[in-house]
Amino acid sequence: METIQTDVAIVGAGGAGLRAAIALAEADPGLSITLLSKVYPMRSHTCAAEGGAAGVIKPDDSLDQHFSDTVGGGDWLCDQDAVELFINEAPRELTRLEHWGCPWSRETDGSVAVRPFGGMKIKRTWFAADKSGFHILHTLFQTSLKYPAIKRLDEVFTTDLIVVDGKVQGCCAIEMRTGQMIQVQAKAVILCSGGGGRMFPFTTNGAIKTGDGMAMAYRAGVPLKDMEFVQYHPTGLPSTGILLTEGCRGEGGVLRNKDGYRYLQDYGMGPESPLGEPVLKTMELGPRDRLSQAFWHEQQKGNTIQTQWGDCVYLDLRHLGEAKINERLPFVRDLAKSYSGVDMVTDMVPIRPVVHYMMGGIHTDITAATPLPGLFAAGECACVSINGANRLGSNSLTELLVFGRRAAESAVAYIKDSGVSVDGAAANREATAVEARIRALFDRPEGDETTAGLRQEMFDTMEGGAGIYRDEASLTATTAKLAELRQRWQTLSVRDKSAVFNTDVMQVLELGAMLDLAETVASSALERKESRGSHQRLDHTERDDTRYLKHSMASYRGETAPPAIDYLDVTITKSQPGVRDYSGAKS
Amino acid sequence: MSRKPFVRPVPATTWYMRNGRYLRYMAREVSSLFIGLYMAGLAMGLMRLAQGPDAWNAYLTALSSPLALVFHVLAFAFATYHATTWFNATPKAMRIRWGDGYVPGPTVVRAHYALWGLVSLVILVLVGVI
Amino acid sequence: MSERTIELEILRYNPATDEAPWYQTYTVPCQEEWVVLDAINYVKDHLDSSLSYRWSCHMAVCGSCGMMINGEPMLSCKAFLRDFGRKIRVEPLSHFPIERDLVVVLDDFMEKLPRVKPYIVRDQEKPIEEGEYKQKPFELYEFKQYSMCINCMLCYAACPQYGLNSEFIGPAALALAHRYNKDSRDEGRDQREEITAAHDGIWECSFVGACSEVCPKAVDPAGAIQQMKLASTMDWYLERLGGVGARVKRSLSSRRTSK
Amino acid sequence: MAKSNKPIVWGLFAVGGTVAAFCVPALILAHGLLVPLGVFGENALSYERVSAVIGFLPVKIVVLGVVILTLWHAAHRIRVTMHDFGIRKDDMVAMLCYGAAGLLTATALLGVMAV
Repeated sequence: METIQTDVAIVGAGGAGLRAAIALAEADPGLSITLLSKVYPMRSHTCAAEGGAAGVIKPDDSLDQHFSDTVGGGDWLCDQDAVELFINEAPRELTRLEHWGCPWSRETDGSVAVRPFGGMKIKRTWFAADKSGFHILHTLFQTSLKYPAIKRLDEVFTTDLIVVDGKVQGCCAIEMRTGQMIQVQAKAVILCSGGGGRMFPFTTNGAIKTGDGMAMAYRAGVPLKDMEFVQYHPTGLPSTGILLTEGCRGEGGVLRNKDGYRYLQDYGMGPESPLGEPVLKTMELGPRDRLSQAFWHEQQKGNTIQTQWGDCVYLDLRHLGEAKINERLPFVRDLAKSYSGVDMVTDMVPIRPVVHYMMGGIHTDITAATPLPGLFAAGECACVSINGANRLGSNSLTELLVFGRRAAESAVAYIKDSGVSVDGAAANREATAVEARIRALFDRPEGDETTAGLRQEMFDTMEGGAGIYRDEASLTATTAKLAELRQRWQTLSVRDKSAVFNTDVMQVLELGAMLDLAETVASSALERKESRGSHQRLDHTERDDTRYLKHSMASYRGETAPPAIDYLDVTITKSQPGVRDYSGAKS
Repeated sequence: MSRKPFVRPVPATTWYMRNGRYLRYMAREVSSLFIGLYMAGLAMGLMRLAQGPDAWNAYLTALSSPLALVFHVLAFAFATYHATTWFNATPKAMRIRWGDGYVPGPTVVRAHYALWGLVSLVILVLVGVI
Repeated sequence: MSERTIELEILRYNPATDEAPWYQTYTVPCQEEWVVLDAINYVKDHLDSSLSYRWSCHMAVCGSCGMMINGEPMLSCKAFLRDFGRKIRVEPLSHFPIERDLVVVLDDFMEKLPRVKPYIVRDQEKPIEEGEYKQKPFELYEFKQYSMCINCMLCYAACPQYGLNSEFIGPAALALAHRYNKDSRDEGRDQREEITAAHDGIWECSFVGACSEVCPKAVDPAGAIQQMKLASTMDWYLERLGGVGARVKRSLSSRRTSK
Repeated sequence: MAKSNKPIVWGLFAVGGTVAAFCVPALILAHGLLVPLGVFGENALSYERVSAVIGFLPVKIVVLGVVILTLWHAAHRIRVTMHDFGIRKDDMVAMLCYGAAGLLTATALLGVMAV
C-alpha cells in the first residue's frame, strides 16, 4: 500500500473542495495539500448547477433581506448564526470569483447582473447565463492550477477515514487506474464530497453523487444532521431527470396544469402574477418545496398530464421570446430540445419534480468543523446548517465558496493550535484493516444478488416511501426494506476481479454508502412527526415548533442496526419562527 | 504495476483514409500542389515574355498541349476547391466587430463569394480583351 | 413506450488478460428515446458488470462520457439511438492510450492544461473591497464562447495532428489559452505565448477543423487557434519594427485590459 | 521554449491564400483553358499586347503580387502537406519548398521587370 503524507487532505474536488484547496494554498504556501477526487475535478457535479449564486450586491438589496428570505425559506430550521455569517461573506466570495475570471452575465454598464430566484424577495442571484455552476467549477479548477502546493489525486476513490485516538488522521482510497490502496496520512481532512441524490430513481444528480463522503463520516461516528430533508426540484425533465434551472421561472416562465391553468395560485402562492411580469416570492417564484408539493396535489386531483414517464405538468416559457431564451437560457433550451424533443420557444415543456439536493449532511458547526477532531466538511455533504428544511435556489453555489474557504481556514487553525502530529504506525494499522475489508469484498462468494438489482429495490422503496409526501406506514415500510437491503448488501459480491479501473467494486461500495444514507433519511423522517419545509407528512400535516424545532441527528450503530436518532437545538438569533408567506400579501 | 495502457498506433502515411472529413482536408491541402505548379508555370511564362516574342509564342503553344490542358482542368478544380474552403473558413480566423458582437459568419462568407465573382469577371474580361 | 433492440459492439481491453483490444457484441433491448450511454448502462447493469467506462451527468456538461461512436467522437449521453441503425460500434476515444475498455488515459491533457496558464494573470491584483471588474457585454462576448469547453477531449480524438504528434498542445488547451487572452481582465497573453506560440503550440495546427466540427459545446477551437496565429504573426512583425512596433503592440493590448 | 519562427511564412501563406482564392481559379480558367482552346480568338495574349500591358508599373506590381504571394502560399502549404503524407524530414522539406518559392520569385521578378 502506498503511503502519502500531507498536512491537509481534501476529499472531493468540486466547488467546495477546490475553494478549500485554494484557500489552504493562499493561507500558507508551505502547507502540503492533497486533493483527492473520484473523478477529474471538472467532472464534479457542481458543473451541472445552472441558475446561479446568491449574494447581496445591488443597492436595493440588504443583508437582512437575504437573511430573512433564507431563514423563512428554510422553515426556521436554519442555524441563524450560520446564515448570518454566510450572507455577510457571500458578496466577497462571489466578487473574488469574478476576479478569478468567472464569466458572470453583465448589465449593459459592465457590472454583474442579478436575476430573480425562487423564495427571494429581491433579485440577488449572480448568474453566468444558465451554466453558472459549470463556470464556477471551471473557474475554480483552472485557478487552482496556479498553486503548485495543491497536489491532486484524480480518479482516486476514497473509501474510509483513518481515525486514531478519536482524531481523524487521514483517509484510505483506491487508485482507480491501478486498483491499489493508498493511505493518505493527514493532520486534518476536509470532506467536500457532495450529496447522495442517486439513492432516488429520478434525480438531477449525476452518477457520481452517491454520498460516499457522508457515509464515511457517518461510519466514523459523526452524526448526520437533518437527513430527512431532501429537496425536489420542481422542474426536471421527466425521462431523464435533467434539470431545467429555476432561472426559467426567474426569467418569467410559468407552470401550468393539463388545462393550461396556473395552479400555484390555489396553493397559497397567488394571486396570479401577470404573464411576463413575475412578482418576486410569489407564484412560480415561490420556494422549491412548495412548488413540488403543489405538483403532488395536482397529481392527486388528476390535473397532471400522463406521459410515458409518469405524470407531468407544463413549464411555459413561450412568452419570453426566442431572443431572451437564447441570451439567458440557451443551455436548457438545448437540453429540452434534445432530450424531450420540445423547443421551449414554441412549445410548453412537460416537467415533473425530481430529487435535487440534500439539505442534510455531515454535522458541522459554524466553523465547518465536525464533532470529530481533525475532520471538517463543506458543501452539499455538510450541514452547517444554512438551508434548514428547504434550501433556496442559488444559496448552495455560494455555500460552496463561503464554507469551502472557512473549512480550510478552520483546518489550518486546528493544525496550528493543536500542534497535531500523525501517528504513522497507528494510521497504518487502520489503513491495513480498511484494505482487508475492501479485499474481502472480492472474496465474497458469488451469489444471486446484483448491484443493479439491489439498487433498483432501493429506488423503489425510497420513491415509494420517502418521497415528496410521507407517512408512518410508508416510512415504516421503507426503513424495514432498507434494513433488509443493507443485510443483503453484505452478501453482494464483486464479479469483476481485475485491478485496473474496476468500476464494479466502485459501484458496490457506492451502493453500500447510499444504503447507509437512505436509512438515515427514512429513519429521521419517520421520527419527525411534523411537516416542515421539504419534509411533508400526510399523518402530521402541521409544523410543530414545540417538539421539532430541532435538528435531527442520525448516528451510526453498526452494519446491521438502524441509526440512533437524536435531536439538537436550532440556533435562533433574531428571527422567531413565523408563517412562510408566498402569497405576496405582505412585504 | 498492473497498468498496461494500450496505444493504438496512427498510421503516419495513410491516416487520412480513416474518414471523409480527413479526405476533404487532404484534398484542400493538395490544392497547393496544383496552385504551386500552375504559378511556377506562370512565373516561367513571365520569364519567356521577357525573352522576346519567339519564346512567348512557344510558351503559348506549350499551353495548348493536351497534357497542359489536362493539368489545367485539374488545377482549376483544385483552385476552386481551395477558394471555397478558404472563404468558408475566413470568418473563423478573422472576426469583424459589429456593435456588441461580430459580423455573422455567413454574411462574411457571402461577401467573399460576391467579391470573388467580381474579381473573376474582371480577370476573364481582361484576359479576353488582351 | 416503443422499444427496439440494438447490437452494441464495444471495444474491450483488460490489461490483465488481453494482449490487444477486441470487440464484444451485446444485444440490448432499448427504449426509443435512449442515448447510447443508456444502452451501455444497460449492459453494465444487466449483462456484464465488468465493463468499464466513465460517465456522470447525463446532460452533456461534465464531459466524462466521450467515446468513438461509429467512428465519430461523441458524448455518449448525447448520442441518440434514433440517429443510429441497429448496429452501433463503441470504442474509446482515438489518439489516447486505452487504460481499460472505454476508459482512456488523460494524463497528457492534464499535464498540458496548466502550461497554458488557464487563469487570470495580472501584474497587480485588484482588492476585493473595490468590487468587481466592469465588463461590457461585448467584452464578455469576446471570450465567452471559448469558456464553454467541458474538457471532454472529443477535439483531441478528432485532431489528426494530435494523433500524429502527441507533443501538440492541442485544441482544447489552446482554446482555453485564447479564452483568457481575450478576457478584458487578463494581462497574461505574453506569458502564454511562450507556450502557445512555440513549436508544439498553435503552429502544429494545420486547420483541419475537425475539432470544431465534433465539439459538443460549439467552442470552435480551430477558429481560436487561427485567431491566435494571426495575432502571433502580427506580434512577430511588430516586434521587428523596433520602437514603433512596440508602441503599436502596447496600445493594442492596453486597450483590452480593464484597470 | 523558443517561440516558433513560423509567423514569417505564415503571414505570406495567409495573404497568399486569400489572393489565390480570389484570383487563381479565374486565372487558370482564362489563361490555362479558355485562351489555349481559342475561346478568346487567335490573337489572345499576343506578345505585343501582353508586353505592352505589363509595361505599366502598376500592372507589374499587381502581377508580381499575385504570383509571388500565391507561390509562398503554395510553398508553405506543400510543406505541411508533405508532413501529412508522412514525410517527416520537415527541415529538408521546408528548405526545398521555400527554396523553390524563392527561385520562382526571382524568376518572376526578373521576367516582369525585364519586360
